[in-house]
Amino acid sequence: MPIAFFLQCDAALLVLSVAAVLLRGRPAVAAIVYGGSLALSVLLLGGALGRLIADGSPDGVALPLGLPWVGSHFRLDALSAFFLVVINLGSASASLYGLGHSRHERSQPRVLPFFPAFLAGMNLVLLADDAFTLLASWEFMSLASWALVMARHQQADNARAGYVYIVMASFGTMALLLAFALLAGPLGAYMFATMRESSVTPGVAGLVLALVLIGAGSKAGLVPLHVWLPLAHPAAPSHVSALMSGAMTKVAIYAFVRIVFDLLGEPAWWWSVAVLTLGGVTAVMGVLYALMQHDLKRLLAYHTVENIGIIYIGLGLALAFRAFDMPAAAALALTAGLLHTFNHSVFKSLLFLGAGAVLTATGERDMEHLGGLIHRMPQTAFAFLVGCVAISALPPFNGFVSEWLTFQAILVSPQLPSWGLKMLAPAVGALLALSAALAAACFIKAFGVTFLGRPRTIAVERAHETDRLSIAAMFALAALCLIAGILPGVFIDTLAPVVQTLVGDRMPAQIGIDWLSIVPIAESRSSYNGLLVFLFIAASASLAAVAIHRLASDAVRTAPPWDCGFPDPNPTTQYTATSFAGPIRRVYGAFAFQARERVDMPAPGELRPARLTVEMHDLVWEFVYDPITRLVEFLALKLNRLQFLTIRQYLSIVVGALVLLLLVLASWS
Amino acid sequence: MKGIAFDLAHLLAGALVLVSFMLLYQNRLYSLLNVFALQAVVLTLSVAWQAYIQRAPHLYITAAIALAFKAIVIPIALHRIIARLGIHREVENVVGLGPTMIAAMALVALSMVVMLRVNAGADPLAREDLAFALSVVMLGLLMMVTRSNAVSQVVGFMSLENGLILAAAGAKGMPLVVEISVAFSVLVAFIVIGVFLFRIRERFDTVDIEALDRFQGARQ
Amino acid sequence: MNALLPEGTAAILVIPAATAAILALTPSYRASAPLNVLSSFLTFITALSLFVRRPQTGPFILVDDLNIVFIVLNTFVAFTTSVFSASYIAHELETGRLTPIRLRFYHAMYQVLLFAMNLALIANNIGLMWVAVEMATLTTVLMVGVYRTPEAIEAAWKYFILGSVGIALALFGTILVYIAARPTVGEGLDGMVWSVLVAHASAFDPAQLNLAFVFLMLGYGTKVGLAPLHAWLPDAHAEGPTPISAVLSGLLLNVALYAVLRFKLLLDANPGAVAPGPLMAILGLVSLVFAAFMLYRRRDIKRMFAYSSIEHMGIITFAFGLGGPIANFAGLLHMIMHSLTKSAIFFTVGHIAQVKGTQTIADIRGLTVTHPLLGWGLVAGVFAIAGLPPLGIFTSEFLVVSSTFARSPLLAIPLVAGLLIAFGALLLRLQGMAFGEPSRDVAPVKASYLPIAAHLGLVLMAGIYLPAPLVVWFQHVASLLR
Amino acid sequence: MVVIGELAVQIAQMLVVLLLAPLLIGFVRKVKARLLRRRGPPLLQPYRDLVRLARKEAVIANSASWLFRFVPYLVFAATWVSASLVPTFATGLLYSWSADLIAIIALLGSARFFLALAGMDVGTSFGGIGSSREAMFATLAEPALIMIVFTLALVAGSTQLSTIAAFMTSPAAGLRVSLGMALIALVIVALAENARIPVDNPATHLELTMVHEAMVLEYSGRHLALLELASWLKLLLYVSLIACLFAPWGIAHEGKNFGAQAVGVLTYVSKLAGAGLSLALFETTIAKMRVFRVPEFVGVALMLAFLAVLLLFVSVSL
Repeated sequence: MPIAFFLQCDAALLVLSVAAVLLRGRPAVAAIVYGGSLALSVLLLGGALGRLIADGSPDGVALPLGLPWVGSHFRLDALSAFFLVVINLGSASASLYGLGHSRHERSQPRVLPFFPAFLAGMNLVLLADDAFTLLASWEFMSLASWALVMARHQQADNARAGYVYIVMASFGTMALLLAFALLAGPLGAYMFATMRESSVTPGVAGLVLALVLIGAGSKAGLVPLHVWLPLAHPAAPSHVSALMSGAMTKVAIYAFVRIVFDLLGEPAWWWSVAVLTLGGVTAVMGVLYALMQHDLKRLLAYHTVENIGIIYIGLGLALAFRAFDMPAAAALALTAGLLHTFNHSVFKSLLFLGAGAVLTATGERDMEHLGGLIHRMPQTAFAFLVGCVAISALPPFNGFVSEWLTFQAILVSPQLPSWGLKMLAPAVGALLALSAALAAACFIKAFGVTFLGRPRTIAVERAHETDRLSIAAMFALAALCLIAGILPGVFIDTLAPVVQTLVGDRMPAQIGIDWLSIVPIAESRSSYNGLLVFLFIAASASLAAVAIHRLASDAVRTAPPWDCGFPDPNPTTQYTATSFAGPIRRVYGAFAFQARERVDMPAPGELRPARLTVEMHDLVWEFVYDPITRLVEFLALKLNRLQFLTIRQYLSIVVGALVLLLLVLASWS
Repeated sequence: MKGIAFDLAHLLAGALVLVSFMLLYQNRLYSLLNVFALQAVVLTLSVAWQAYIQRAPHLYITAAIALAFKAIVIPIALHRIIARLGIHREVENVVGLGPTMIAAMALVALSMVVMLRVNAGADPLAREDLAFALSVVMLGLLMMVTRSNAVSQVVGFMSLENGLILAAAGAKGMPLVVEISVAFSVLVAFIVIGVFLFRIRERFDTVDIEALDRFQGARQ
Repeated sequence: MNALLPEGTAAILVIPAATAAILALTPSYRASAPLNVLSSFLTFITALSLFVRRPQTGPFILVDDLNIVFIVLNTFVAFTTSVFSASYIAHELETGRLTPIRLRFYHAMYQVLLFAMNLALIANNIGLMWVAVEMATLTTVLMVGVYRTPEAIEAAWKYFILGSVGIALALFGTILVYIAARPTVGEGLDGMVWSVLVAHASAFDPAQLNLAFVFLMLGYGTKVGLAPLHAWLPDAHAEGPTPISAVLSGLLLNVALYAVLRFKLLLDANPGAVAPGPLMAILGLVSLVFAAFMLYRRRDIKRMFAYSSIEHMGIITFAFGLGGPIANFAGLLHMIMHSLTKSAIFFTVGHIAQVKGTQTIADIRGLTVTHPLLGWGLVAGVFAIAGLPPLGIFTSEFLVVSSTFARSPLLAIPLVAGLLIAFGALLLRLQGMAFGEPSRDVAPVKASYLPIAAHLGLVLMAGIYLPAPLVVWFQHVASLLR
Repeated sequence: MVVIGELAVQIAQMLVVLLLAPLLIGFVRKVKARLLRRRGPPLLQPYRDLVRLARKEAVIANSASWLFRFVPYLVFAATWVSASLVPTFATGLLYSWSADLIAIIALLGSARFFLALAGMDVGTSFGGIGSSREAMFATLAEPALIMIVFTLALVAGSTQLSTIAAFMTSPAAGLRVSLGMALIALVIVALAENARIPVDNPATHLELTMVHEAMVLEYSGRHLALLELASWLKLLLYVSLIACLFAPWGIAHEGKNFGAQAVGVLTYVSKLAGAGLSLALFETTIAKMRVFRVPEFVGVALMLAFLAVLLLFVSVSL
């Protein structure tokens, strides 16, 4: 597929959003918009896949748009193709879900126009080949998603979320702009092609890296720039949340990879230190935040932060290996990072769609009001369960594969000559393992409290299974989770051209290996075969089942729960999300959130109830953002006095300025 | 002829600066107006002298305007305004007299320094003239800033303008001086009318004291 | 006559002047509004004709690549504003805020203002330019005070006093320029003809030029609204009728800036003189940062956008002060985009204030719910002014910021900080006004969406696609500006 | 022919672990009873329990979902597969490459994941207690395990169990501080993971202290049987893991003749006996901890394992 095809698809998406405005109020508009976006995303997905597999040489096109004397350049290479696949997979499933969802919610005047625009924006970022085009589409993407976040603007929280989001977004854009300014130089060579040729001094390169970490990191949700993410992602309609978490954060990853691996030239070793540290901290902090949530969608949003951290760990390792010229290892690490990018977009979209189904069915996002949904919405529950297992990095699903690869990459790190990295890599590995374990705990909580147990509110008892199309979208993603988990070799080989272009080497071809197992470095060193593990488990489980049902009894009797002899019919006696996370809060919360528990135990004979209060602090807000806002407010207040001076005072300012300038002039030369 | 021409022009310009100092020194409104009228007369003389030595008849017009307008019409108008609006008669300084004088000295010194940096290539007459003109301008500004009384601020503005006219007249063969002086007289007239119309009793700052109190709050 | 007033330019001066006279005599205000629109339109057309038939340079009139941009922009915005003003004024009459007699005065003054601004733009004679600017000041003072409310009168008064002092300083600067020029150019008219001056500028006495520029910068800078000389601007915008706010922000500030640019060129031509760039850059940055902070505590919607004008004039002045092909190009583009956007915003705001019966931001809520067109118009306008793509200002800010950071990173820090702070303030207020639970309306209004649409459409187009000839033109002008 | 042989070994392995697991638990119980001067149940009691449980009808709480009935088979299968991938009496298992040590840990992780879900399925407070505490312990135990794997992998240059075992028997292994720490960490983790004293008491149903038992509280009949067997398999797995990693002596290597295999089996059984004995001794001499002391206990393991990794870079083999 030539690049023109992709651009035409994006143009069609923009047309679609205009049409959504013109046709507003018509009953059919939702179907048109979502159907159109579905078709276009599928087309884009197919085209990108074709490019990725056929490994066509990159081709570009320049349109006389944007910056006059530069024009706006577009280019499609393996990297863009891969990320196009990721994005459009997400958008296709989101559109499908939206198509189904529009039956529940007919008129979405504040969603429909911006949905295709958002898709177009993301696609354009991936195709852009000069700084201006990239930043313009980047900011356009942010704007469209902001509008979607503000779709339910009547709730004050959403408005606040939207505000924080757009301010952080423009902050990030500004950082990226500065980074590009450094790369382009004073003559304004904004084209990526020229940036690739030109080289910058190490100091400048370091500055660029820092700026890119801020710019792309604020969009991706690196701690401490993540604060907008858990506010904004849940505020949007669920399929948009899926897109924002599943796709938009990946666009940010793309920007990072494009600039740091492609444009910036040879890395210095300490870059990887920065990236690895940020990644590790982000992974653990993200999942710890998530554990403290009982809003389902916010929990998922915080898990996005965690997974972004994991991805950055992979990228950081790749940088380290590249800095010391170990292309094979770099290829392994980069493959791990990119594969996790793909995996995360799949299962995070799935999870958000599931949460959306729950939200539509019950009108509840708060897990404390849910429970027992597995009986009311079995299919959603099943799909969501698959997502939970996958994101918890458990075999035989896809999440495990990418984390396993990351571990393998870490196990190569002792060959690095730098002692700092020798020590840092295992530490980061520990953080990665910790975050994986915590994620498992968190999703036991998420699934257990939401879908298992007994219903906690009437709303849940009235809930019913969501529509077919949404189910279809979820199951497609769930199937993908399993396939990517048991046939990872295929995906690794698909990634080969991308990795090849970026670090100059690729992982050994996996398809040829017998039994379709994956071998990152050498057979004797490590190997994993998801397919076989899956078959083994299936086989032995069914074997056990058959054996027992045949040889022993298969009689079943249902009865009230035993519960140590004191069953309590009241559903509020179940473990809640908060109580489930209690022990973990006691272990980790003390240092992560300065969590303090206060037990107020009345004296014997007193009638008031005992009370346990927990207070937690979001340190990032308190130590980074509050001071900044306070400073701005303070200065604004102080300067505001200048609004109330009398004319005479204003005149004296003018005279003062005049005298000052005259003095300067008098003391000149 | 050259010598006397130069000296007389110099003398008149210097006199203008002196009168500006006198203006700053006044603390009675009526006397302030009288002094201002005096300054206008001096200005008229110096412009007329310039017209004579530059052989530039149109400058006589400017001189005439200055005389008629600034030395006669405006002071009378202001007298009436003071009487009509019952503005109390003494000028209250924001800054004490002493500091004002010191500031005035400093400003004059500054304008001298600035002007003398101008290389001597420029013809000395213009140069000296300009130095005095700048001083007058600065003193006028100083007056507007240090006096918190509408009329005295108007006077300050007008003496500033006197400085400008002086400079314009001193600039040999400068075109459009008449037009400019006319335009300026219009400006001044506007201000005076404004003072009268809007009943600006005390200060430029407000049209009406109560009004000011009322929307300090809304003024955000 | 011909040497004095070449034919092409005669029209753009004569039409407004004549119309002003007619309007002053027309008693019926029904006729006057359309007449106002008509003559503004004709002026715009004649201004366009300057592209094809460029009059030769005379002692008083100069039309070159630089000021054609200004003239065309000026007349165009004046035209669209007159269209907006028609519908705006009609509503003001219904509500009785304006009486027919004042309206007569208003329309006449509108044309006089147009005349004065055009004159200032095409004047080749710096004295003439000064007279024109002074005239424009006086007219706008009268128009700001047209409502006769205490607030309006006080605002007008403030504007008047500060403006007069600024004008006076500018005049002193002008005289100084003449004196500096006299030894080389000789006495008489030539000593004030800009084209002659710039030709000989290299031979002038640098010290006098420096001194002159100080006065001119402060004098005309007051009119540009640069901090700390800005004090008149917010109140004048807030209290006057909204069309005038639009004209002030969209045009008058540009005219003053144009004057500053002319003298900047004069100094640039002289090797001995201090480079005017740094002074402009510093004043620009100060205005930008200061205005950004001032945006936060505004309660009056028009005053807020007035401060945003200060901010953007700061950016433009900074860009021109920075100099160089990219920055100058960005400055020009930014100036045009700002004029179009800000006037469009004021059009929207004018109608919003009429609908809600207040200018207090806190009382304006949920516009996108009750008035989709006005609400989303405001959103689009603020996005444009905040420099978000795909709207034009993004392009110029992209160029300014990137070239600044690449050339002198330290200057970029306050620049970026100011931009972000202003962005935060604008979006904060915007969200409050455009979204949330709507507040009640007081009066229905027959808004004229055409000017808004036209301006924002142009801004959008500029953000996506700039026609090649225009770009070449701008690059040429940018090279003129050093 | 070779493949047949390896296949035979693999199948033998799977059966061996399946058969020996109850025996090990029976042995531990017996020894503990003896140490307490009781006669204790017969050695084969666990087999009888299994059969009896399997014969009973399963009673399922009426608020339970399909997951509740599905979990026991899954848990059992996962545990069994992972147990059968750990070399017991012979390395070079046919399918050992299908999952390395990390994958085995992850498999156990999935088993735990589903067991915890099952604990929450019925919607009783006790199930919740068990699941949340199990999850909390796991968050410390799993990183510790991964760190142990790092230590071994960095020493042996592989995460493949057979390779590591082979390396450990070779003289290159030597005696290292890191390995010692890793061993201690692994033992602690094993105690925690298998719900042994001092972390949990398999023999009690005292509500406030139980963890593992709380999760399976609602289970009965064949489901309970499977879960019990799974937990016994897990114990065996850990024992054989420790054995093949830190005491790989006598283990039969690839392509060895039948004799070697026989020796391997014998040594393996004796290792099991030793492990059971020491476990029993340990459990009788120590008291159970309060629940919130456990994190500190397991945290020690994590710390040790991490130190072990770092020390690898500074310490040379003695």
